[in-house]
Amino acid sequence: MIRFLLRRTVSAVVVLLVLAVVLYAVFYLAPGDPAQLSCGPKCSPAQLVQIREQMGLNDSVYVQFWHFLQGIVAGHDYSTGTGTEHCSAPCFGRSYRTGELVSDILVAKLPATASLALGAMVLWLILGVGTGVLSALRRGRPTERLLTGLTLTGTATPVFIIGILLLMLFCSVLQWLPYPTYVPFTDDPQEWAWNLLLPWLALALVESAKYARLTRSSMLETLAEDHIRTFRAYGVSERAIIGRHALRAALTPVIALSALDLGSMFGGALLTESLFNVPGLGQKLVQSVELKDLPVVVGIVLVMGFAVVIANAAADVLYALADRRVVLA
Amino acid sequence: MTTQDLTAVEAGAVGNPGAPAPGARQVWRRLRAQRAAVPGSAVIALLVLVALAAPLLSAIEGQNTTSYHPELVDSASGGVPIGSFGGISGDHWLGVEPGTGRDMFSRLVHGAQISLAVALGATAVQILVGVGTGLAAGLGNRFVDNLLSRVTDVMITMPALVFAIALMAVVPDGFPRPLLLALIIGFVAWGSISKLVRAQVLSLKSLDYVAASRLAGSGTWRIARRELLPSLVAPVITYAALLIPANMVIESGLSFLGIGVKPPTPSWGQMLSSANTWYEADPAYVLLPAAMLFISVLAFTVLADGIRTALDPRAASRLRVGTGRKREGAAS
Amino acid sequence: GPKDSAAKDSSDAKPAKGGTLYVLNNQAQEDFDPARLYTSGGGNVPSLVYRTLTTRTRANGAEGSKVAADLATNTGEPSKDATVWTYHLKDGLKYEDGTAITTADIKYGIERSFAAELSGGAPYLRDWLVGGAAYQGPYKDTKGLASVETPDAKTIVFHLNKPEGEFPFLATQTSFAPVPKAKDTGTKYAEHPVSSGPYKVIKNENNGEHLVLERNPNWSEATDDQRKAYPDSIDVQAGLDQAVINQRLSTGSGKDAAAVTTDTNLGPAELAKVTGDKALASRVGTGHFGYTDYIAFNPKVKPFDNPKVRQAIAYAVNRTTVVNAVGGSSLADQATTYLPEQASFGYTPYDPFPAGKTGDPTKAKQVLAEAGYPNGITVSLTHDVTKADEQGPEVATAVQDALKAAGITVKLDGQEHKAFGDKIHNVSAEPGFFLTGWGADWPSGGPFLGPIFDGRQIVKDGYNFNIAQLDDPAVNQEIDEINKLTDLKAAATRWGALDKKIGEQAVTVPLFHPVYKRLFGKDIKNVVISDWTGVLDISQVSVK
Amino acid sequence: MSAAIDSAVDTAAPAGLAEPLVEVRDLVIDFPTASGTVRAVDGLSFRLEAGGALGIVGESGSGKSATAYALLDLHRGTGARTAGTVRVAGTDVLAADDAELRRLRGGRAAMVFQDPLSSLDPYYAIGDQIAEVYRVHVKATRRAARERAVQVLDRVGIPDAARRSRARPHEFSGGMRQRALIAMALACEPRLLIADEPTTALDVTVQAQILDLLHELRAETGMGLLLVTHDLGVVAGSVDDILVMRNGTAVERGAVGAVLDAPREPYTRALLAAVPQVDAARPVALVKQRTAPEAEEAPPANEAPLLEAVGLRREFGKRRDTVTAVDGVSLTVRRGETLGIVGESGSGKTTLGRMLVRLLDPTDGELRYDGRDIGSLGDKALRPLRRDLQMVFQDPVSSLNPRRSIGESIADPLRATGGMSDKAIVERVRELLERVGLEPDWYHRYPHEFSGGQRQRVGIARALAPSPKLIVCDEPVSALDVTTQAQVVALLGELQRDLGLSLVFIAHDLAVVRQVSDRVAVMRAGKIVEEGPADAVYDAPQHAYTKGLLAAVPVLDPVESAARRAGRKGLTGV
Ligand SMILES: Nc1ncnc2c1ncn2[C@@H]1O[C@H](COP(=O)(O)OP(=O)(O)OP(=O)(O)O)[C@@H](O)[C@H]1O
Ligand SMILES: Nc1ncnc2c1ncn2[C@@H]1O[C@H](COP(=O)(O)OP(=O)(O)OP(=O)(O)O)[C@@H](O)[C@H]1O
Ligand SMILES: [Mg+2]
Ligand SMILES: [Mg+2]
Repeated sequence: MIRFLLRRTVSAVVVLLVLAVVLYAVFYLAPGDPAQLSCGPKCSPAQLVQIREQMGLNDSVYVQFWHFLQGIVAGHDYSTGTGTEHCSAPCFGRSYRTGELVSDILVAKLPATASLALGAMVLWLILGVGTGVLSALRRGRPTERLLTGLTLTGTATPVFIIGILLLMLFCSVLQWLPYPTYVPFTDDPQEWAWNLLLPWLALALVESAKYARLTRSSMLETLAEDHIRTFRAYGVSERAIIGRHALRAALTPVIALSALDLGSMFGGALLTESLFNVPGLGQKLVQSVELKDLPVVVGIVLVMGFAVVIANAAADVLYALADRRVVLA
Repeated sequence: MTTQDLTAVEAGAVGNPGAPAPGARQVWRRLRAQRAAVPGSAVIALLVLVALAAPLLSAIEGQNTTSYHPELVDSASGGVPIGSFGGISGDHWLGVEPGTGRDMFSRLVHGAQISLAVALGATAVQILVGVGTGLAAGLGNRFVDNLLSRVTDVMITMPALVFAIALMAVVPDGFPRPLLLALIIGFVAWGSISKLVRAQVLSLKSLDYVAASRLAGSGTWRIARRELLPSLVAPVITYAALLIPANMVIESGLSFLGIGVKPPTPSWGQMLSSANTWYEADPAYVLLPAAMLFISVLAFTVLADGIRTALDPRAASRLRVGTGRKREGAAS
Repeated sequence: GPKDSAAKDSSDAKPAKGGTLYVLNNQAQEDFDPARLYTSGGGNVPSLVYRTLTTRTRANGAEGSKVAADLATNTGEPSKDATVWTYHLKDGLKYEDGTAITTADIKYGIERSFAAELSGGAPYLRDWLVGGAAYQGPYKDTKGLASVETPDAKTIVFHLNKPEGEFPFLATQTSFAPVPKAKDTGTKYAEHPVSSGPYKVIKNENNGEHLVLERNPNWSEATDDQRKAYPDSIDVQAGLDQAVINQRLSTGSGKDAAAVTTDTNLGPAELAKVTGDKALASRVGTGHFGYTDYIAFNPKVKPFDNPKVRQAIAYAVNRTTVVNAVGGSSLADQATTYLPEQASFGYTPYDPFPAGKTGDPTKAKQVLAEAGYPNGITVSLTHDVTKADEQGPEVATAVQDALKAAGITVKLDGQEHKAFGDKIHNVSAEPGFFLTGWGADWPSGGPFLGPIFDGRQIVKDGYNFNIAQLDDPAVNQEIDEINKLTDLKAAATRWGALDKKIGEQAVTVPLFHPVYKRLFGKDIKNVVISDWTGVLDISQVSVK
Repeated sequence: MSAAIDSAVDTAAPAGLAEPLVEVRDLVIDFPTASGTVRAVDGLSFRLEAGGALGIVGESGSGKSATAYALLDLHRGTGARTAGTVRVAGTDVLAADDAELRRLRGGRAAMVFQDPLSSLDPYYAIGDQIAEVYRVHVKATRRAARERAVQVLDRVGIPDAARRSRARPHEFSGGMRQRALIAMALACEPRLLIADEPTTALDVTVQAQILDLLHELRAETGMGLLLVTHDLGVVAGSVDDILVMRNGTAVERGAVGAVLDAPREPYTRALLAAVPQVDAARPVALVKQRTAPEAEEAPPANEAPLLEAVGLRREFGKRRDTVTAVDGVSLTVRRGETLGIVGESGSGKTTLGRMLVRLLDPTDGELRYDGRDIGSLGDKALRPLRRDLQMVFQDPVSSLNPRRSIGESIADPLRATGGMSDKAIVERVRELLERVGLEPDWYHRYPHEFSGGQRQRVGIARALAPSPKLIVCDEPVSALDVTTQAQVVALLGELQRDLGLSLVFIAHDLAVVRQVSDRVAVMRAGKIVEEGPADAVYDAPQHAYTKGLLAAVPVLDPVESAARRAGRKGLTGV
């Protein structure tokens, strides 16, 4: 286990480093002058020179990249003019445009993204596993065909279409819900949930289809296995077989997959965030890419990469915990 | 199975490598036997036809995608189309776009071109890159395998949309957009197919017939070509069939975020993104591209599902009691 | 002239003190440091916290485009040639902590705006003050800027390197706000700036995404005749989607009844709804901010070096489709002049290439033939890819469609927002034919025509705004002459004449002036919309 | 202990004592498939008296399992169609409703399946699984059920049952798993135990233990036994009556001694004849034929061996997880001789075989071919040698590429060496096909069009194609049924005689190895424990392990079988 974690850590660091290099290279190649971004449009050439100096843009790419890595590992001190400000260890630098510390941006945007991802996951697990079990139970009957059709439709619908339709239905036609605005949990838990309901639903409807199919197919697979035959041959009822044996087997991949999905949801729900105006990492990323705000982009993508790498490891651990036969390697 | 393979398994693409290959005719027969695959294919055929004949269809209607019709919209009210359901009329079969008054029918049928071309192009790139790297990783030595697997991990790890957005921002503007989209989507989303191919290669590699081929004196390349590639066709096709609708969704997602094809080229995602605020004032503007996209993606998904079932040897023999002898551990 | 700014109160009741005003915004107040703020006239929210030497007059319409004294006793005392400007502070001016405001603090605030750490503010001080170009700010250069003198705590004198009759306009910007040196925390100052205005900052979360302001007890109405400060507190929530803002304002339930927005227009889709609803329509404020969107040419690029080609395009443009592309006639007025249609800018109506409301392709074809292109031409139009942008794809395609009828085939060259800006403002990369727009930093012809058409302002190695790269000695000289005038009315007339003169050269094709249509909540009283900002002034609003 | 079991069991006895435990009349089972209906069982009738033991034997696909499943109507709900009457312990199985059927299943009649690993739920502790089944039939608390589970596990000989009952199936060895399944069957004291090939997946020694256990339990509890197997040796010592099946019908039935001694039907006779006998010396025919042409020039003992391994080792895995599959094996293969290698599952036979043809790199040790060290040659350097060393694989399914015609597969080695025209290659392949007893025109057929035995012939033809000097046969017949097995063994002998090949013949089946080998090596845990001329090893084994192995081999004679069982008691009782 320790060895596994160690190896995972090393490979995670490698993956993240590769990611950082790639992003850095990509954006270094991109047209646009960060100093200009920082200074604003009506900036004089003399001022630009000063700002370039201040931002360290006169160093070579390698030096800049090295400083960037140093910041992540050891933190960085910035001059505030009147003194210095310490940006503690995982320091991704500061936004070219607003001068904010990227870490502050990340901390500020994470709650919204986390709220979106976690809530959606709960919902999609309930919906997905429920549908999957039901359609496995009712296999061969009209219910199953209906559910299969529904999940197929779910997988085929882009999240922004579901999103727009939900908005149309609940906010415009029925007017049951306000047009969603993110309210932090700490401000008002009820409003938080109420406003996130639609984005959760949109994500959950799309994702749950995948889970329903996974649950159903792994249940059916399990039901065709020899050990199920054993329990049938010993008079165990079909309900108990499905509830105890088939579901148990089906949950393993479901749990592992949801860990993965949760990971990529951390910043991956770009469309949902921008459609429902959830001020999370994804939305910030899209904005920052447009503005070529390199430190923010790299910061967010690294955090996302980190989340996914953690999720990958978590999925493997969960898998191994759920299924003792799996050896971690 | 590790979690890495989950997606492939979930996609149902991991078949039994030792199983006999169903012939093309057999697959077609099995495909036809499926309830949804036939209408799915029909819709796709129709879609392809519409895409190919888009200029002709617009010409029949007597409109084009770019002409503004200021007289058909109410300028003082934000440019909402005059008339019911988005201004449907004999001249404009599906109404006009708010603000500009451009013809919706023309834009929708031309949008099909983009959707299809990008999705298919991207899939081709994904297959090429994915199969290439997957084979290399599966057959290469430890170092090659480790390197490629790490790279693949990164590719799988990062949500495709994020990567695509970042890349789109960097490419010079002169590049033809649909081609660029196909390339970028192709290059960011080949990870899973590569993993699938690698896993397949690894499991095929342990089969006795590959050992036999080695004994026959075949080199790595010969083994890859003769023994492995033919067995990879079925899972790769199955997976590719799933990739097409996924790519369609990515393309529309990029266009939705405003970084897809450039105006005035019409694309469904782009139309949806402009229509996003119009759902109260002009629902038709939202519903038409949404419906087109939805139906196309659904049709491809249904077909992919059908192909998967048709190619899956397990599906052919669902009722099995589990007989026959095999010595436990014989294959260890 | 502009149609009347519809600034009617939603009720007749007298405004009263108390309550909380909610501001629902799209853009966060990311720059809140007075040194980094660029906004014309000091901005809506910042001017509640920062008082400046002068400020804009808080009045409806054209009256609101004048300068008024703020911290200073008057709008400034110029020397004869307008190169030295002297200000005296009013009595009894205090910060939120009760300490007195001195001219040294104003000087320090100005010096801060030169620091590289606090970049982002307007460039005028740097250009105008003697020694400004070389000054590096108080953190690097503690000696200070000699051209700003403070002979005593109540007097401040500015020495300019050229005559600037419009200095009082400049003095409205937040770089003229006092910053007590002892309280300066550099880049962190924006988190808690020391207020000199009617409100102090209680909360500044996520870099201006959520601001809470409360009444500053040390501000006195007696020293400030511009700000009304009716509400007890102001809560600014930013980062909201524009559709959300409009929907919340139109529903107006709960706290939203006392809400306004300072940055979000009604979108076209929402307008369609509002026009059909009387009650809602009465809660829409219409404003005009001095802004012009136009087609720009780089006459160094073929075939735009040929004035006839530019003229043909001017004839061919269909301003109706262009206006529709940005939301229709309620959100934009067709423009044929470069200067906005407001007296303060010196608006003088003219149309050198009359083509009616929908363009004149026949005339355009004819001019094009005269230019030597009887069979039409193919050109490429550069624009911003950001959707629903005034320089965005919608406008570009409208232009493309209109020019087609005149035999001009337009290829669209969409650029990412940032790349677009970088490209058009770079002399060596500047495309020949593109969309752009300009808004003045204060309502006068000077900042409208100067940066754009002054040949000496062509920047070769930085951001260039003289896009037409026009370097006409006659124009340059006239600009200098007008800048010397301290009689702003006289200046305005001459700016108008200059505009017409430049317009005839067809280096731009004006398209439209945007119009602001903004909803406000049911409980909002005392709505004031000036022609300076075009938006409802939250320093005047009452919620009781 | 039996008192406790009694009290727990459902004692509703059928009214008439005369009623048999199992009565099957005119059983017909059809499987509808895509390519038409398969009739697996066709009008089968038989009965089994209470406490009796019936063996059902027959070759693969004869309908044995289908019949066994019908006794508990496990076909219900799978789409298979059953007709006829099946009465088990007083229940009309095919007509019973679901609830009644559930009471029968596991309660009065329990089943033990072939593959012990996949027959248990991998996610739950074994004790819990047994307890679960127990609670379906007996009203008991969770705790009582767990105690019962421990009790039956103890009964089937799981050491430290209380602790081991908390283990999951993968922590058990194959034999223990099979014991656990039998324990599950015992939990509710059924009156009938149906065992479908309960030992096929196990090694001979473990097989003997399981069969002994079943025997004991029968004697102790008086339950009836229905034993389904393809192995005549297994039935010989375990049942009273025997039913021989073929194509879904009964070919012959009777007392086990009678049928095995004097089979009436030709099919039964053929079946019996094909069974290799471990205690019979190598069939004279085979020996003679092979040695005859070479007798004069009999290889001198000091002639340099064709292949020689010295201290061959192979490890798998890294660091702590290292498995030493082959642990210092030294052996020689002379020209024209057959070396048999026997050993139980996991003893390292395959690993050794693959190293001999250099499909695997040895971790350590030397391998000399024709005096030349080939143990450390790289892939490229090996290529010219490849044609001399060939292999026939165990699994006829996975050893042929399903996507290539068999002709192409056989032609592979010929093409790889190059230098032959296409026409010559095809000609040679046709020749080879004929040589191994297949139609030359089947060149273009695909593997799935062949039976197991035919595929194995294709595999042999492929190995022969490059005219090798040595062929390693890794369990070439263990996937085949006895009749086919005999044919393939005969073919190999014939080829060796004709072509003067050297063979290394690997198998776990002692009898088969004896039939073909000149010399035999016995492997255990990666080492060779005993080696020598075949007859010497079999008739006078020196090593205790070899002795145990030989004692565990089932024999066809019921009397002899009983004697051996008694003998084993002494051997394993330690
Ligand atoms: N689910 C099924 N679908 C179609 N055919 C089947 C099915 N199960 C069994 N069969 C066919 O029925 C016949 C009898 O099968 P059965 O499993 O009873 O054979 P068996 O005697 O047990 O063979 P083995 O020794 O290989 O276990 C075979 O031809 C088999 O192919
Ligand atoms: N590729 C491998 N990786 C790890 N362990 C292996 C590998 N191949 C074989 N082993 C292990 O080596 C040991 C010997 O395996 P091998 O296959 O040689 O046995 P065998 O005697 O052929 O058994 P069987 O009769 O079951 O075929 C076993 O414990 C097996 O688990
Ligand atoms: Mg069977
Ligand atoms: Mg083996």
